[in-house]
Amino acid sequence: MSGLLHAFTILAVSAGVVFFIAGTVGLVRFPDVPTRLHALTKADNVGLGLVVLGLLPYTGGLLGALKLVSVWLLTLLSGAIVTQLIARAVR
Amino acid sequence: MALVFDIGIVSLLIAIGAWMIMARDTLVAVIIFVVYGLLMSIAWVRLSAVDVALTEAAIGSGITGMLLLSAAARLRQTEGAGARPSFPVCVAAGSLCALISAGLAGVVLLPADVAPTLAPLAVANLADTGLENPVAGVLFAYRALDTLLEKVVLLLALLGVWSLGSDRAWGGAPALGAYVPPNDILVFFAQVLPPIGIVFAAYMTWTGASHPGGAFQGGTVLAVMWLLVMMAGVARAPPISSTKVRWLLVAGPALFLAVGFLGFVIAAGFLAYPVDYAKALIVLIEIALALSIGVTLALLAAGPPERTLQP
Amino acid sequence: MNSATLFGFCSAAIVGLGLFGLIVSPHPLRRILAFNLLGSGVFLFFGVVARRGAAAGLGADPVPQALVITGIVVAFSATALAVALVLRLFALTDEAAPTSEADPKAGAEGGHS
Amino acid sequence: MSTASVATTSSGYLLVLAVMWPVIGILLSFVVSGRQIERLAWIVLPVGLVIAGATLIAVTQAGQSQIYVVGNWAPPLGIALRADGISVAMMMATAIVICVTGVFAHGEFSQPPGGPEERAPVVFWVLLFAIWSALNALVLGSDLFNLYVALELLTFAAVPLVCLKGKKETVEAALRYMLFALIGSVLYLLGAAMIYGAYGTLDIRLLSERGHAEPATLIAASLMTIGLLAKTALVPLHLWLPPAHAGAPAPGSAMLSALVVKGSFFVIIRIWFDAMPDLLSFRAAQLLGALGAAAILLGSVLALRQQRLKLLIAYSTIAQIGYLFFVFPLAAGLATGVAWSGIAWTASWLQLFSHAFAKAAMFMAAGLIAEALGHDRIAELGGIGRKLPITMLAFALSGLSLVGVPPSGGFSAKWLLLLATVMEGQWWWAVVIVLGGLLAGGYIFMVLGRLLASPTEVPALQAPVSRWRECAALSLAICAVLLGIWPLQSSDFLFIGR
Amino acid sequence: MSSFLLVSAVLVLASIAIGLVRILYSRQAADCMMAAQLVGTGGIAVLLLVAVATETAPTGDVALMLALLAAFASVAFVGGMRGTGSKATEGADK
Repeated sequence: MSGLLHAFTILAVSAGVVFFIAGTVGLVRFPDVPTRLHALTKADNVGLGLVVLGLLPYTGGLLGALKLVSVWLLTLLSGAIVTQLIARAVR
Repeated sequence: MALVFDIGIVSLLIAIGAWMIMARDTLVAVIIFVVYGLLMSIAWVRLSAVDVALTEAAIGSGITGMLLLSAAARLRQTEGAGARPSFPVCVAAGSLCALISAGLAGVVLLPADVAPTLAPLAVANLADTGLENPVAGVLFAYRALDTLLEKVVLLLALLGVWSLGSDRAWGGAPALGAYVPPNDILVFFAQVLPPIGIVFAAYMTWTGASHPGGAFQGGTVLAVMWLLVMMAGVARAPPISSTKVRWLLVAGPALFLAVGFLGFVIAAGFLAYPVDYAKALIVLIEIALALSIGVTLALLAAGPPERTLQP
Repeated sequence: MNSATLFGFCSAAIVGLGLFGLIVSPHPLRRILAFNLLGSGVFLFFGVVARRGAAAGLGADPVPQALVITGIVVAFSATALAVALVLRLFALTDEAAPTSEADPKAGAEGGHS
Repeated sequence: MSTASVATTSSGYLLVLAVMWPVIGILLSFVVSGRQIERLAWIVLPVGLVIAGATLIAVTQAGQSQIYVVGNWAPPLGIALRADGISVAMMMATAIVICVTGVFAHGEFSQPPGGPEERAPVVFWVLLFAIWSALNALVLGSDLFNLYVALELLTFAAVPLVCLKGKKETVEAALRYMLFALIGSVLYLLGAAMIYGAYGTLDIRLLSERGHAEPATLIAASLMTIGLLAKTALVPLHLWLPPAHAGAPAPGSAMLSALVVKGSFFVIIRIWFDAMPDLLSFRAAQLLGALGAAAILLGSVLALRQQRLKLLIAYSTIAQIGYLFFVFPLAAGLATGVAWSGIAWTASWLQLFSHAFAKAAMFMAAGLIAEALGHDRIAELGGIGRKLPITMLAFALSGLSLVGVPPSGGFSAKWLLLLATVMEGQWWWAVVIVLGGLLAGGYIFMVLGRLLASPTEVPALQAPVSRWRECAALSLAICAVLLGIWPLQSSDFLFIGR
Repeated sequence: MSSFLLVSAVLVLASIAIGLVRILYSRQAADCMMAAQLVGTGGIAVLLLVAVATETAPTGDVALMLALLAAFASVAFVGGMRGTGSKATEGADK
């Protein structure tokens, strides 16, 4: 069981890290602000989600897990808002 | 591996700090400051100071960042005011600062054989305060006088900010958010986030007695939520002459002071707590302080009164 | 080299940077920014002291931590007051400039001496 | 760890009251409406004066320091307040200056009856309470971080006072003052962090037992001192002072010049004489003395060249602060019991108090003159002294004390300082003291000459000057003179607690 | 396990650093605001990874605080930019 959980964590976190790196690549390569915004926020939010998912077994209790999930949800919300705000400000 | 991580974060902090000082555009420098604050709270976690990490996240990058960002945006036109000193002056200043840094690094390298600490003493006395978070114990019991005086400092700073309004605007409201055209996304955000924030602030204040957190962090979250509501134009900034605002401002420090004087009667003296009720009293003080801190910080960030209100 | 020493060097560098910024920055807002950087370097130094004082089952000495929390709040109030001063200064400079419309309050304020 | 060594003494509660009583005034000021604040002041001021007097009596009668261990948590974990001889002397001088300033400000910062709350009166009275509380906390504090909070309280009370008039120049001066003060407190804090890292305590008493002269301690003490010098405006960190002190309203200038700069000076004394007495080497003491000497000469020469009365007085403050720093080379032997050090010690405190009274009186007199004339250009003061004899008398008496003409507190102070230089064999300070006196004579008599001149037409008064306010200024000037004829034996209490 | 998590944290940190360098070359303030967003999201991930890896005190609250306030700076930024746009109306009393 523990081995399975470990494998799950490694898989999820690695995938998360890959998304973060992808987001950065997008930031470096894309030509203008809106496209860079796309690359950044989407990839990073998925990355964070995967990291959170991978760390869930280590939170030690329901409350900790709940906190972790709400961290992700809050980041999603603020990410969406900020993307909209910046995109409008640039336009 | 942990050391590699620390080296990474330290070099990022230094690089960002240098970039902040060198950046041409003030607005950019301020945004970098926000980034710096975010990284700094990770550094505090690495130093096992979670209470400080929370404070840094809330005040250091959150509300200070907002304050400086709006100021930088308002001062965009004044950008070339004053010239950088000439190159030789910069070099001289640079060498002086490098010397100070080197001296400080030397002090870091010369630690005592056994680093002095008050941690055992703080933990040993914690039972008398009824608290489980030693940092809260220091803030609200051992060094309560500092905390109380610091509340007065906050109030004075607010009065100082208010005093910078014009004579005519005294008693009016800060202009924050008064001229914002409606923006549906911002309004949506300012309606969704504050309930979550208020719950979190209450949790922070409540949990502070036993876990990292407390009135400072909770109060700052409250302040940020209120500022968000004001900036989105959902609610107006209140006039500074409002009786409700004034009472909220002093409620925390006044309760703190009252409990302090009560200590003369029911405990061993000023700012001492009776052992049985210590925790209850401290939590009560923290709740009142969180409210007062929230209002004070928000009004500090909102700036001096600019709009005179029609009676 | 342990991580506390590493952060100690970091605080030394940041203090130097902050001081440098305070001396050479032309714009008052940048000086306030540099002051905040300097302050955070000093707080970090407290953090290093706290970390080295880890004992009694705590990861860090709680006393310097509490001092830093107090310090951060005081630094914020200082920043707020200084920013308000800068904004007021530039507002008054704008008023003094002949192009902008004059504000009637300017005359009313000379009463006290 | 020795935790049982300090305990609250019988009159210790007075120390808590001294710090917290003005705080109660601040909190109440926020919730009562404008007109009530001044009434509040009429309660806060006399009671505060009584508290200061009671503390003075308690300490002198006990013949030893009074201590209050806050919350019954003994240092190093907790904070103690401690009142020794110099603390109570400072407290008393502060109380007198603040109360007289309150009387003086009565006419200037009153709410008009019936109208809405006004900005300047509300802000002024709260700042007055805050300065008082901060100064009491500074002189009673015996914990380096507690002193930091008190220093910040003082800064936050002083800065808005500078720009209370709201003019552009005063806002500029306030901003400059603020930046200097902020750098000062950050450096101080850095030093405090180093001290805690080295000794695990911030309590001054414990530090004097544990501390030893080592490089890290010296760096820490130097950083703290540089920070505090910036707040005290010792040359070369004086640039902020003249515009700030000259720009504030007269009662504000009186408090800033008489009291606020002394607060940070007091902390310097605490560091070098109380916290780390072995650290004060001959070289360090000479360096501080040399900076003081430079301040005396530079400040006096610049004062001579001023065209505006308030600026002249502000530059004179820079010079007079310089004398205070002679305490380091001349009283350095205090801890080891060198007899002559005691003379210099008494002289320095005498200088501090007589300057506090004289400078407050002088700023008040200058404020009245500026109000009466509508300006304070020295060249156009001609003959105003004949219209305002009491104000002129206040100015003259305080001026004599600054110059050091007998009988006055300033004379006793400078005379004793000269005596100490001779006894210590450090004659070079004597040259500066005499030269500083001559220069002070120059700028004071320059102004007095203008005030007394009999021009063909005496300038008309722009505004009536209240007799009460003139008497307030005069009373402080008389205090400065009285210090000179006070028997010196009674100044033994300055040594209580050391 | 802990070293794997730490390696991941270092990688995320590195990607943040590269993103910051990219923004260094941009002159637009909006790009910098994106940097704040990048560090916000990435920083939270780093924080969670490191906390679990080194078994330090529960840091979920710090992550929550960062997540809660992450957008605040951007709001201030956008609000500030707009505020300057409508500067003309600012002097008028309401």
